[in-house]
Amino acid sequence: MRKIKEFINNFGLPRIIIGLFLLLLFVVAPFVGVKVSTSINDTIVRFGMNSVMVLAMVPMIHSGCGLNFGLPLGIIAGLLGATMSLEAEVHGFAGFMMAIVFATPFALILGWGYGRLLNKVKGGEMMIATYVGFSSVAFMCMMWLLLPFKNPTMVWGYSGRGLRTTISTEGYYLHVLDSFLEIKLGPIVIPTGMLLFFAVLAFGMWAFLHTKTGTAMTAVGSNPVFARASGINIDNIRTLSVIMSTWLGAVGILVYQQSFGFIQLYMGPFYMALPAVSAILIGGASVNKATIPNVIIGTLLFQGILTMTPSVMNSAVHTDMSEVVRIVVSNGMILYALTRKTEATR
Amino acid sequence: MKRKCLVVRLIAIVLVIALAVLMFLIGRQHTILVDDKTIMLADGTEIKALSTVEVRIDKQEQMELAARDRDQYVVTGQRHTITVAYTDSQWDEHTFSREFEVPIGLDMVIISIPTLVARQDAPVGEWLSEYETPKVVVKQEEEVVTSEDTGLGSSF
Amino acid sequence: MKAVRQTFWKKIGDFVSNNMVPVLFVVICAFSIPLSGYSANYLLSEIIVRISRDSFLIVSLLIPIMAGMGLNFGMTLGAMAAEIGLICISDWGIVGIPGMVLAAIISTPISVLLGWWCGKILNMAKGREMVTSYIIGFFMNGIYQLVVLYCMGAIIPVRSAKLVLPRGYGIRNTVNLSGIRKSLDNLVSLKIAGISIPIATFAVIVVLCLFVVWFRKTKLGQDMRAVGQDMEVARAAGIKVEETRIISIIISTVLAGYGMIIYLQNMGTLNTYNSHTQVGMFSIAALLVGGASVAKANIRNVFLGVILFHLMFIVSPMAGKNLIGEAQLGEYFRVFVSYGVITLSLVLYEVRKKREANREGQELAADQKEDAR
Amino acid sequence: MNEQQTPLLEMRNISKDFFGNQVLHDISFTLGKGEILGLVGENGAGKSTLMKILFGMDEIRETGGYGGEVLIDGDVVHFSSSLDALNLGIGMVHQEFSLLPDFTAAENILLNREPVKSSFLTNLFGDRLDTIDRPKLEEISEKAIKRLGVPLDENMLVSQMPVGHKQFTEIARELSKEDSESAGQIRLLVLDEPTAVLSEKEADTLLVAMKKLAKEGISIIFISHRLQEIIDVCDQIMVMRDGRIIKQVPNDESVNISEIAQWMVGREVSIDSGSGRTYDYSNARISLSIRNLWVDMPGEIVRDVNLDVYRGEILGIGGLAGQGKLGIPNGVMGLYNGGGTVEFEGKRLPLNNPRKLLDAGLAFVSEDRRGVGLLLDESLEWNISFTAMQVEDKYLTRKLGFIKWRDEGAIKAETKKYVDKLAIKCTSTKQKAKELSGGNQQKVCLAKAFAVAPKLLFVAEPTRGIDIGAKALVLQALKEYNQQQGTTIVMISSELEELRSICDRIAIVTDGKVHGILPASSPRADFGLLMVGQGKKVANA
Repeated sequence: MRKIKEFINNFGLPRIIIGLFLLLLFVVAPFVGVKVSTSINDTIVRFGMNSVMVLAMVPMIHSGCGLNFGLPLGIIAGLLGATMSLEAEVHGFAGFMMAIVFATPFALILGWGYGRLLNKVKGGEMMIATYVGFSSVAFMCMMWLLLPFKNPTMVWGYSGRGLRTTISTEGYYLHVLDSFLEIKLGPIVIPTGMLLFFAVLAFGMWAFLHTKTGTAMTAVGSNPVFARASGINIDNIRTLSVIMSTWLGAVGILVYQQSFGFIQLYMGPFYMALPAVSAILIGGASVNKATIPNVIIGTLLFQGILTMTPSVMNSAVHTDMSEVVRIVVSNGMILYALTRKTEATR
Repeated sequence: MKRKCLVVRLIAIVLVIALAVLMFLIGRQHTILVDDKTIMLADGTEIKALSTVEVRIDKQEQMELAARDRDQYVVTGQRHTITVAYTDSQWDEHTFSREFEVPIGLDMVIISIPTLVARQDAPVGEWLSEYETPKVVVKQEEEVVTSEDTGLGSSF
Repeated sequence: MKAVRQTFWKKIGDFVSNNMVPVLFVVICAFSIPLSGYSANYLLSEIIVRISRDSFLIVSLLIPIMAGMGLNFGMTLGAMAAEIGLICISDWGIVGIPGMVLAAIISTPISVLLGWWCGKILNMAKGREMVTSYIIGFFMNGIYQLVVLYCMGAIIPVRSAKLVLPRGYGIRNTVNLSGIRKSLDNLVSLKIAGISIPIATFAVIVVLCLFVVWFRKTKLGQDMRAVGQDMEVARAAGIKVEETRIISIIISTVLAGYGMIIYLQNMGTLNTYNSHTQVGMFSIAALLVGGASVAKANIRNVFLGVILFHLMFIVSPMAGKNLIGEAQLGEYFRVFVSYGVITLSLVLYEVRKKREANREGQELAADQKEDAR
Repeated sequence: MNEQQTPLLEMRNISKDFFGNQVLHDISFTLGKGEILGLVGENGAGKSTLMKILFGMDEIRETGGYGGEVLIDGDVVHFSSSLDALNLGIGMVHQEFSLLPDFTAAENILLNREPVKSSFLTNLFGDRLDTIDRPKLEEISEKAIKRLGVPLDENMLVSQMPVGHKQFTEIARELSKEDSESAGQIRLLVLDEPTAVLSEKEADTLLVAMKKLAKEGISIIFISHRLQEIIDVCDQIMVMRDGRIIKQVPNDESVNISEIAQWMVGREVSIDSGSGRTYDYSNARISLSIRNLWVDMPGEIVRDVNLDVYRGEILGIGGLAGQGKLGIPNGVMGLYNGGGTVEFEGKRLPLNNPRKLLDAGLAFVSEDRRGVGLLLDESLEWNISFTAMQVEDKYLTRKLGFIKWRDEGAIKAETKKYVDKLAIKCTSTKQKAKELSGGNQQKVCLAKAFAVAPKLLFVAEPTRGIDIGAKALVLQALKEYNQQQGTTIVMISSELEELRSICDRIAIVTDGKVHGILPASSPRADFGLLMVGQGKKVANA
């Protein structure tokens, strides 16, 4: 009995509820006529699409900057890379790599500035990160109108200037990762390339955390005063973590686009941070601790719920309550993390 | 002290509820249809429509109804006055007013002017009755937009 | 003479750095008003409308700031309560002032309950109240949707076909509030030089402001100010810190609800699923534009904020159009500025807090220098 | 002062232990009406525990109550909370200010006891919607200030006050309590080091105010380390040490400062001071030289420290709490903001940059184990290896030629070594630091410092909060480390005996400055004098 209690305490009640809920959905699914194979397939694809953005949470959590509500900034770097790659008319896998190459300098510069800002506001990072994200999205809205892009697939047809709100990646790098080494198991299609890509990045992150600098980053997040007393330049480590988060955010959105098929500009990136934040929290991370397994489990659970609820609910009660479930689950999880006593000491 | 506090609070709650009820009554909007049609009463008597009649509720605009006409007033509150001016078969002009209360809970009532004219002193129930709108089934799906709005283009 | 001039410039410098946000806005407005080409008369009447529409909502933010809980992003909770009240009166067909009063009465217990819950949660997240209240707003939006989109018409009876979605349950995207539209604004209204002034609405706002001023002088107000400055000292003096903080959030939520009713009676339509999400952001931005900070705000900030923020909001699309032929640009610009202002204020607040903390060290260093001489 | 039949306060045979640790032994004394009792003693002598008993603090009851009796006006009293003490007219002014910066003096004096008038909403929403009666508020606080007889403007904001006025506000608050319904006439005031933060002039004003209050019949217990003040103002002097009353004498001409200081620190008891250490200062070379150091550390302000440390010695830094001894290592190592010059082995080192100091071969074991010393949520391996890894690139292997990869094997081996050497009790080297006991955590901190193999090691309060067995082990480890590695050690401790048992020289810090340095073998009384700011002797051996 005590063991159960301990387990619940360690794992967190909300996580268990969410896990059981997902399990229930999978059990109920066949009875209400939902094809489980399609659901699993969808879950895997959505996992691949979102996992890199969830991974982007890890460095900042490790360095004690809290949850990266400013993910839209990274996404903007990614969008700049994507549009520039399209403008350069590079197609296929090369186009995708080109987008990453173009996005990288923006991610580095924006991340550096963002990191410097967060160093000035230690203790109030999360609120400011949220609004840095929002204002940068709004600022880029103006830029999308003004930047001199010429590629007719991207530019509004009637006025000849300003980018469209959604741009198709078809003919450029649509599914370049998804279809790489694609495996078909009956009804299930596994986007091997995309999963591999995530695996490479996740391995990179794991490896980084095992280096000297990575160790320092974890220590900064665990106890900044200790790290400072051990001669670590906290500000530099934090800035580095923010740059890493921003770059991963940029790559994350590119992975998302190649699978989703569209580049969403303007207000598109606005609320992208919240799902990623709640996914890693569902996976068992806290405001200052996160691991790669947290990323994988969290993304699977969260995306699983997102794919399963609409289909099961629709078939079972003929109502699509998935939106409500999404909002309550994701924000409830964030609230839970923010109000945990042990985590509030930082 | 404690007790006084409790009493005051109870009174306050009662007052607020009373205010709510009052607001419910005086703020209730009703549609009153005024109808000038030949009507068959339950007891079998037939009351003929008036060829022309002038009606007015409260201080709203006067309306002239010909036989088989029907028109509507939108009023607020329960208690109203109806003023009817008609010409009888002797070509004499008559004007009379009646105060009445719309029964609580009804959205739309219909007043049969001929009945009212014929039986000016009859209880309200004889010439005023509930009117139910015929249900027109028009299925037209509406997309619900629940996305968290970003404040773009709002007219705040 | 030179010294006098120097102190004069220093004073100006201090003023600007202490009031960075309002000064910035004055500059933006000064540039874009002529660009927009609007007449003074038009701008004046628009501003009056907006003061009457928004001030009540913004004033509701003052009390949590007083209690040291920062900007109450959870004010959307009150807005949701008000919307539920308004849906009810629209369904029952209660119109005019009685309708507004009834909606307010219905919203009150809901607001109190939500505010209490919100305050409880914020007490569990001391030190990061703002981001928590911000997420609470989102979370509650989900519950609100559950109630309004799935329960209303199904579990909670709604009679009016005009409100319910064709599928038989759930409220439509927009609710027409024609019954109470401008009923307070037009109750007593005055027309001066073609500009109509909603006297009754202003009267309500003045009463609220007087209430806030009076409230500061009550025991509860004094306790809130104490808790806002130092929770531990207040606790040591025997003040119930947690209770006081919860009450401040409850009051804010209830007032936000009333503010929302006034706001919507002016607008005339309710965007069932969007109205509340907007008001939080706009109210907070306006208050900050008025020169308030996370820790300090007063009634003057409210009115200055409404005027400056909305001037910018009104003129920027037109200014954008006239400047580069793109009205859309101006619209994005004003969104950018709203978010930018909040960001800037939050950053300034944190930086100042840090600077305060370092002041003691600077004083010590100064002592040393003097000793060395 | 004047003869009283029944004394206002009498304490009879008070004793108190915290879980077997006896902190008060058989304390008995009386205090008459209008008398000022000066209470003197080192930190940990039991003064504050005694005051807590007198004030009926929850802490005392929660730890098993106390033995003996407290009598007020000759009647035995049992306080079930500090409110009871308040009702009997006992007020206490704590060392730390408990004031709100944006409130006026009057608002602070009557915090949560504001006079109110009921308003139109009172009955509806309860008492808290009473309005505050400002004129009355000012009147009451003015009255309290007048009684104190100090120039304090009741409408001044606390944030704009000089520190002395803040202290007056605190005292006025206690005095004003008799005007509210809940408290009785104030009769006994306990002032815990009220002058510690005051300038001389402010302190004088306060002493005058105290005398004035005493004349009005209020008894005062005055705790201070400034012995001159005690002599100036008190009727009786009581000296405590190790939970006992060492001396209780009426304050007359015969008492002088050095006598009191001697009572405070006690007579020569043990001879193990210096414990056979022979450091030859004739050929000693300066290792670390500190000049004009100031440090901004909350509660431990360092104003102007000049200090030389010789290579290979163990230097002790002692002094009373809050005088600045802890600020020195924290400032030198860059943990708190500071200024001045620090030279190590002839090279000048920058301040506020821990890395540069670590690189130069300095290390620091912080007094704040949980806050600074440990990564509570990480394993022992991490805690012990981290600093060495970051500063000296230890426990790393190279991957691909340029990636510095953590060498888990080396880390584990090193951790194991220290676990054995220092006898750290743990389930495994992977155990989290927060799960260890205080003594073992301290050993981990030492191991962390040893792992970087420093040339000079600062150790602050290494034995604070750990049991006796662990204490001896820790001190032994330090001594051995010094002997075997030749590492210079600077140890900061509030326990003089501890310093005397392992150090070569001991520097005493008072009021943010090094007041004097003596060989560890000097008599205790000499240190006692230095601690209370008397006697000045700088011995560089």
